Amino acid sequence: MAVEKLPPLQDYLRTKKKFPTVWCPGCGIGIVLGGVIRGVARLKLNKDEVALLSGIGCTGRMPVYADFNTLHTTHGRALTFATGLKLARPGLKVIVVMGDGDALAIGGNHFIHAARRNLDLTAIVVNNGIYGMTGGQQSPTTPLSARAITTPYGNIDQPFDVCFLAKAAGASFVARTTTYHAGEVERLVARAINKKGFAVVEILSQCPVFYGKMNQGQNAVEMLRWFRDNTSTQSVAGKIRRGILVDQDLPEYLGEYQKLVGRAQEKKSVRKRMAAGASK
Amino acid sequence: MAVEKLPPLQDYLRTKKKFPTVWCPGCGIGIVLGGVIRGVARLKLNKDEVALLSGIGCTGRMPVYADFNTLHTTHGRALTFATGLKLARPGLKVIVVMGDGDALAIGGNHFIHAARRNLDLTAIVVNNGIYGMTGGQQSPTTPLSARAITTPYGNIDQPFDVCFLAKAAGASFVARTTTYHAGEVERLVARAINKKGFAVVEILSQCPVFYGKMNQGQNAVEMLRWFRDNTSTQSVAGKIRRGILVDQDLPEYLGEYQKLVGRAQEKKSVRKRMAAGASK
Amino acid sequence: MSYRYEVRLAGEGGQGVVTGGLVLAEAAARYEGKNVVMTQTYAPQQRGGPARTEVVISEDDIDYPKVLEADVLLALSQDAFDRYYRQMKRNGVIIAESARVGGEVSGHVTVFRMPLEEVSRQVTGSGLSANFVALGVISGLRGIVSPVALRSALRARFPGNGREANLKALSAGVLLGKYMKQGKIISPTELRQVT
Amino acid sequence: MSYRYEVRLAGEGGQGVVTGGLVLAEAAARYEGKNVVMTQTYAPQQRGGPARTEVVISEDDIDYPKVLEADVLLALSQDAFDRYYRQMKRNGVIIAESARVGGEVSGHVTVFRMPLEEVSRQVTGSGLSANFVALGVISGLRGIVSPVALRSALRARFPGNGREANLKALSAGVLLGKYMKQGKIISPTELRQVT
Amino acid sequence: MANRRSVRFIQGNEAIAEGALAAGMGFFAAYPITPANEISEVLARELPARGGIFIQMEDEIASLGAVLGASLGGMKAGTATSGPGFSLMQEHIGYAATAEIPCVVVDVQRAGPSTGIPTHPAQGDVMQARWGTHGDHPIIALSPSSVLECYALAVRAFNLAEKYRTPVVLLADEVVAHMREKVGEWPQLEVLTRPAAAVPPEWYFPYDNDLGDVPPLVSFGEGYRYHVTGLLHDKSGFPTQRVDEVDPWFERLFHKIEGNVDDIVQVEEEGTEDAETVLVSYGASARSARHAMKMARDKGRMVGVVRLITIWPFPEARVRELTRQAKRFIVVEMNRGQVRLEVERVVGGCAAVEGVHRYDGEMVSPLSIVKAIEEA
Amino acid sequence: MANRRSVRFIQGNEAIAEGALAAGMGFFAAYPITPANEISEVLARELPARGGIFIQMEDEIASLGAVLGASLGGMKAGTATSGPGFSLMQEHIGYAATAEIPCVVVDVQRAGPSTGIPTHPAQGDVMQARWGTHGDHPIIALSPSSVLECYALAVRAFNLAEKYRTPVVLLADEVVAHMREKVGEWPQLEVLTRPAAAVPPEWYFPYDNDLGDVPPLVSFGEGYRYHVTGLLHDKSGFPTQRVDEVDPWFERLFHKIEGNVDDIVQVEEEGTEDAETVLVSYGASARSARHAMKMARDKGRMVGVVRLITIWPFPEARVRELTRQAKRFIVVEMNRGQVRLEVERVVGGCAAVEGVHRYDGEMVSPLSIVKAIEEA
Amino acid sequence: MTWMEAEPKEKVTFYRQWCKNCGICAAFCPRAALAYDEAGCPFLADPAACEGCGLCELLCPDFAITVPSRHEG
Amino acid sequence: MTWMEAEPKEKVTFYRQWCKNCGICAAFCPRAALAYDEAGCPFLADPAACEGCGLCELLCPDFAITVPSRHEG
Ligand SMILES: Cc1ncc(C[n+]2csc(CCOP(=O)(O)OP(=O)(O)O)c2C)c(N)n1
Ligand SMILES: Cc1ncc(C[n+]2csc(CCOP(=O)(O)OP(=O)(O)O)c2C)c(N)n1
Ligand code: SF4
Ligand code: SF4
Ligand code: SF4
Ligand code: SF4
Ligand code: SF4
Ligand code: SF4
Ligand SMILES: [Mg+2]
Ligand SMILES: [Mg+2]
Repeated sequence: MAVEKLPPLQDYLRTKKKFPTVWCPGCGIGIVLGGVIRGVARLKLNKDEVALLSGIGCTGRMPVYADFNTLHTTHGRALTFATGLKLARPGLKVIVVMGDGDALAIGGNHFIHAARRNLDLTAIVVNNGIYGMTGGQQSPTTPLSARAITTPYGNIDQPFDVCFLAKAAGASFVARTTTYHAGEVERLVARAINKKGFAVVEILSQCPVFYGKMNQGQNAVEMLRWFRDNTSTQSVAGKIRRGILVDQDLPEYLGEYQKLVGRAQEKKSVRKRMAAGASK
Repeated sequence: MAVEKLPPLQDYLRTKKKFPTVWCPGCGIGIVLGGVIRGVARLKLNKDEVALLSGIGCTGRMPVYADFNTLHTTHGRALTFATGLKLARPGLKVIVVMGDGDALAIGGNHFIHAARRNLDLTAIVVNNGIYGMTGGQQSPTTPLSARAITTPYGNIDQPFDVCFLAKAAGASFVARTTTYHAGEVERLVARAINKKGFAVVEILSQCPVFYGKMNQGQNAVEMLRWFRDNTSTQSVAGKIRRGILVDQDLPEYLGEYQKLVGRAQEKKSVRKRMAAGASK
Repeated sequence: MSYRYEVRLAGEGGQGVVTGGLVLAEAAARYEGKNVVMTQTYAPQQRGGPARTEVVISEDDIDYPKVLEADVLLALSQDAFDRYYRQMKRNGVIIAESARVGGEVSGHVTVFRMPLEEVSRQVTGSGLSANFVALGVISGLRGIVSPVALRSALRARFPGNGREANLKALSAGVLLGKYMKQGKIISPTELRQVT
Repeated sequence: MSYRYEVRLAGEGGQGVVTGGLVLAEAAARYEGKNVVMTQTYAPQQRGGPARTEVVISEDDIDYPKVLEADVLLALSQDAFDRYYRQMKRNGVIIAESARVGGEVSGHVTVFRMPLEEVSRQVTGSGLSANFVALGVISGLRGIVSPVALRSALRARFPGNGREANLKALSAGVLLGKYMKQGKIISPTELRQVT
Repeated sequence: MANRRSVRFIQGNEAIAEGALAAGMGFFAAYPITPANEISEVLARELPARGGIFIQMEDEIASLGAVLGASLGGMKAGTATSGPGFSLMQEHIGYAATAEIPCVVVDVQRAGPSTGIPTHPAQGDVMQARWGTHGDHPIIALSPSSVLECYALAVRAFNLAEKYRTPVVLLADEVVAHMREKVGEWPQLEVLTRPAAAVPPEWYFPYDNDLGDVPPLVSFGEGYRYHVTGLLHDKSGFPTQRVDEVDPWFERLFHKIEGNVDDIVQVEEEGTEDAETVLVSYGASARSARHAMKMARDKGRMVGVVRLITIWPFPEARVRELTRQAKRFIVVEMNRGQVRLEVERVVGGCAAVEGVHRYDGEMVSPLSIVKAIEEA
Repeated sequence: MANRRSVRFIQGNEAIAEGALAAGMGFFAAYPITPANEISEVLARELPARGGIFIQMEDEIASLGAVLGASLGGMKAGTATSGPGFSLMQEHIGYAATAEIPCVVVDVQRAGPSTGIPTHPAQGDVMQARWGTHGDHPIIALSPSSVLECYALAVRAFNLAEKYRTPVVLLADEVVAHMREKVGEWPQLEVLTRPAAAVPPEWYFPYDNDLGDVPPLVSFGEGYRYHVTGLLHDKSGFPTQRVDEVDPWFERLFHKIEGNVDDIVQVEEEGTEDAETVLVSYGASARSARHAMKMARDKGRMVGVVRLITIWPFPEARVRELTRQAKRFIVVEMNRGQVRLEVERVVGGCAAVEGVHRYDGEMVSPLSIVKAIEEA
Repeated sequence: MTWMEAEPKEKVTFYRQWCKNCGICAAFCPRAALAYDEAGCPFLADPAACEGCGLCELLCPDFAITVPSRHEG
Repeated sequence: MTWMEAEPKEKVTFYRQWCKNCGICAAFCPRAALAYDEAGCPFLADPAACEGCGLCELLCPDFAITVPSRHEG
């Protein structure tokens, strides 16, 4: 890739108000925020035409820092707000950032339905395998036998494969990367924003303070190394696949809705014409 | 298959109280009820060790008629009650019947999480592609461009593939059949009950009164013919696959929980012994 | 307060008590300028459970929208009859489908047991228009709403199929009602002639 | 009502004000048989936001569990100092980390600005035990809780690593507090000797 | 003939849908439930034909979520449900109140508790409309009594929602929703629209507490780029825990409703001028009450009716005023005594407070009210 | 030394968890939320070690659903949450009340509305605990004021849930939940267990209205094979719309709570014997009130405190009784006046009712109460 | 006559009270052995043709048909 | 000094106020060009080694590092 110059990042941040961030030292969410902002910058989008939504969680605190139209919704429901917003304002690029618990525990239903409906939204799942905000409970992506505050004897719940689930639910675009691959984050987010239809980017991220500490006491650097060494853009046994996993062209909801409006209005005018004819 | 004799069906029905059923003439739900009961009968289960749960909907009315431990829960949440019941009473065979809206619209999250958790439950989705109970609105399985009360211009939402979704979410056993294939219903339900782990049987069913009427005015017989002619146990282009689609051995939740209890108790006794040692 | 006319149509799902009520109510409201309130009670059953429609007609404002004591009860099922035959005005009239309703009522209520479905079958070839036969009877017998208004309302409700059959059933009912008003008892053969 | 001793420990997440409060409270509760209530206030920040712990100690029942007017304020950050320096009892004492807290206070409150982290670093090699240095100072200076009780409580809280360092920091603090009580001002070099 | 053609005989639910359209609602998201379905049925047909958005969501939580998103996007937005769905919407109702996002929630009340009797009426959600979500928050709730009023209050609900940047609950009941009455051309009603911001983006604060009761809400995407959250927030919308920022916000939040009760509260009275006994009622039950009043007056009893059109904020002042003259209040409602609690509180011992309550899925009969009146 | 070892310095949340264990809770399902998390933390560790079940569910709706399933399976079962989750649980609370399934819901109240300030205290869910779900239903709610009482009321909550086959809400607040106090060995408290059916399956009716207030609940799987639903039901549990079946059920449902207020309602009083001013309070705020009372008494004011241990059903009789002697009631609570509404209603003009309220995430200070007392 | 006691010796028995006249049974009988009476209820019009396959029982949504040979006792 | 104005002519610029000393930047610099000062903040210890790859900027969770050559203006 040719090195392309990006606008200065501070243009996209609410630098005067809300920094430094609330996140713990070494937390991956800040890297994701950087990636999202670079993705937007790379596309040269006007800040006014971008909306950044989130649910509740450490990840949910992201919108505060970004100088877009920002909406911090309720836990798990960001995609429902996004659906209404996008339908009401088709011109907005609507990006939704969610934690793994937010997107897949309490918000799992909205996630699969948004994928099914295939409205043109960009969903970013910051998957740190844990509930950061509430202090380190298991999430639906916590690996088997990992420790969390609520799995002191090791986790026995099978984790979701977020990307496979998104695919099965009908998403148009599904990709995975990690915070170590920050450049990929930027590129995939840009691709996802440009994709017409529901696009999911899962980003494996580090929560050194809870997940790392409770699991072999890993710090941020060690966790990033793990991402580096245990993922691959190829299908390699024992490694987690990164990259674009689904990219298909399916009827996008807004487009379909526009057609439906056309049908409805035609029907109505036919009805009117018939009524007019009848009253002659 | 050798023809095996079943006990008289009335043994399993609350014949004295609640018949005839509330369902419309020709509705497929009664066929499914028959299949479920024959499945149980085929396994010679004691009625006391069977619990039949449902959510809300026409399908949700099924438990009233069956002489088991029966529980008509809230809309979409039957699997959550089932989870508690099964964990509290591992000896019960817990069967959960749900409509397509019940299981996959409002209940979609519980559905994927139950699959992920892989607790030993039998989930039966009566998929008639419509909300029967509330008068014919679209459901998450209504086919594209089909009519429903809330899709007067044709449905534009992609439908879920229930079985694929169940698979992606982690179910141990996934099968599909139709009300026309009533014998299959019986056999698949029996297989699902016997499967250790979360087992899903999707049964395509007819709602002649709403779905049929609004879509080419099909009656029950025509809809059953459609099931006969448009499904196959083989992968055939243009036909819906029937039969067992997933049958895999994954760690079952109750078994894993028992092991966890073992670990916890061991840890506790170690802690006690250490404490005892320390106080010497 | 001017007179408050209360009609209750009761039967089972599929017998058309709601459509019947609707036509009666629209006739009074749209074609005779009366105040009308119509309510209906649903059963959990999708089809075949008890169904009930109530129509209150008055020149004045209508407050309470339900029937207190019916002037007319149409009972298309035994269950409907048993439930409601007591809640009648003095000199109220019960019209019951003779093929389905039995039992005796004493007191100040007149009960007409009539083969409404049979009449419908005879005039239209199907029993499905029994509800409109009954509406006709009510109109002919009690004159709450004129046959003309009923016909207009029916036409407006059924732009396409069903219109002619239902109109026939309605007319048959009107005639029947008028006969009955004159105290005549109608034999099946007469019935055939009437219609 | 017997005397109600109110201590407020304030700083930022990660500075150990909660652990400090816990050891102080447990020392009083478990090792000196006092009534103690401890509360803490959380910030939204996962780490690094304002953190506050309040410990109320009394021989009597404690009703209101929070500090009304502190006898002692430990301020480990400027923000903590600015927020709370007004809410002090007459003759209250503020112990402030001199590396982080500036500003003047007039009135009946004594402010000790002390290099708690520096002391911690000197005795333990790391600044992380500044909270226990402060506890020691509080004990030495005001005698609310005895050093013995503090030590026992600290031992109970830290079965494994960290115990020794924290104990050292505590002792250093106690000594410091006693000196200060005698009105001595301690120079950096003296500090080093003390510890 | 033209007149006859414009006369229709329609259900309350249809009137609500038409009222919402007349109010300029451009977005409706809902999840099916008896007895609210006809609202969706009409809107699924009519909204697309007008270029508006109808969407059936995966559940009630999602429905209200989508409504709030659309409202922030600048559309007037609403949803409709019944008890079980209303329970599920509670979290988002609190969010709407906190983030001050206009929206209308129609709750067609059915017999409860729980699944209850889905096809039978009740007025059991009155207190829930006030208190269903966690934490203190203001709310507006209106209750229609006729088909015409279903239309008019739907319009009013949207007007109040926009005017006060607040969720408004249209508390209908199964009787009114399914009842058919004759309606002619709809009356021409005033329709309020969201005011534009008077200031450029740099000066705009979505929660400015110094700008009067209701700072204007600018839609997302119009160049103002602010933040919205359900956390307690400062005037910019950013989270805060500072008491000096939270307190003024709370004060304005409640004041915008409580300080405008004269604008928001509506009651209708009949016979209260000289009434010794005042029947307090609303929705379908008010029809029973009025019927009973007429019967009782025929018998020479001095009875009046106060019909609450606005239920929340409670028409406290007017009820209190009536205690000067009335000796008895009888609250008539299809529940076990919910508004009655408010009447008891407000009357404060100055008059007897009784109730005629029914909550088994049937309407209160005028006869039982007359009986209560006569029992004194 | 042995004594010292048995003395612990623990949080209210930990005490709640230990109380639940002592009460015999075998099943706990929850979804994480601040400030209730420590309850799960303790139970995730302790329940498996005792062979019980701890499960983290996908959300709060699922948590209470699982609790109800487990309860029908014969286990004492509970969950814990805070405002946002409590809002989501409302549908299932109504289901539990209707199907009469024992369960305990701990709501550790935090500053609202909406997401509010998650780490700060409030008592803003008091009315929600009573009215949060749709339709009329009875409920029990208890409010602890100390760490010891967290334990004791957790035990009592399970006892009442089982005894009355009802959901019980343990309404804690962030102060009490996170506050640490010294506790010794826990007191030995009576633990009630579910009575067995006295009759064979053929004679068993899970909702028998003629068997006294509370027909016994037999667990699923014990050979009784009955039906449970959230629809209104007959004595067998089958759905019904018949008024003659629904009415007796409603009567029993409410009577089992209202007819047993003597057993259910608990208040604690101090200084009320001679009080002219009575402070009414509960939970953490009651500590402020008691502190203020002592201060005011020191100044010679005749002040007493009624602390509501049971909030719902409201201790109506006792408050009314106190109006004989007290001239003023001051309700002290961390909300905008919720219990105060009840006090106003019950006092009915017989005394002045005022309030000291705070709802910005901070406790009510004793000083502001003293000020209110002195302002008279 | 209670359920399932009807016509015990027939190849196929019908419980008319529960039949809703949906038309399924006869439509799918592989031997065309069933027909409907005036009331819309099925009867075994051609007993000889019936092979006792049980499909009519399985497909009846209303438990109104039993093929006794397929059941115990 | 406001954000991003710091040391404009350097290959890599640091905004110390936002740095949380997490240790990521130096750990992953491919040329080992970074080191930490006493306070735990990074500095360009070996300016010659730095190839301006921008990884440190991308990986810093706290926007405390900028590699100016990668940005416009
Ligand atoms: C309805 C509701 N339930 C629970 C919570 C508490 N809560 C806040 S964030 C969170 C989960 C955070 O985990 P995740 O979504 O993975 O985000 P992270 O903090 O890890 O970025 C929970 C359970 C809430 N705010 N609302
Ligand atoms: C919380 C809640 N929302 C909505 C409803 C209304 N409702 C009852 S059944 C149903 C859907 C029925 O469709 P499905 O699950 O497909 O079952 P079917 O009737 O088709 O068998 C709905 C929306 C409800 N009872 N509760
Ligand atoms: S708790 Fe974990 S996820 Fe949350 S900010 Fe800290 S490191 Fe990041
Ligand atoms: S409405 Fe449809 S699904 Fe429901 S009973 Fe009738 S046919 Fe069956
Ligand atoms: S058993 Fe088979 S062959 Fe005989 S009638 Fe039934 S379907 Fe026909
Ligand atoms: S299938 Fe059953 S219900 Fe249908 S016609 Fe045949 S016997 Fe009757
Ligand atoms: S730009 Fe690259 S080489 Fe230079 S310091 Fe940063 S990571 Fe190292
Ligand atoms: S990565 Fe950023 S926050 Fe971490 S040490 Fe380097 S500059 Fe500081
Ligand atoms: Mg997470
Ligand atoms: Mg369905």
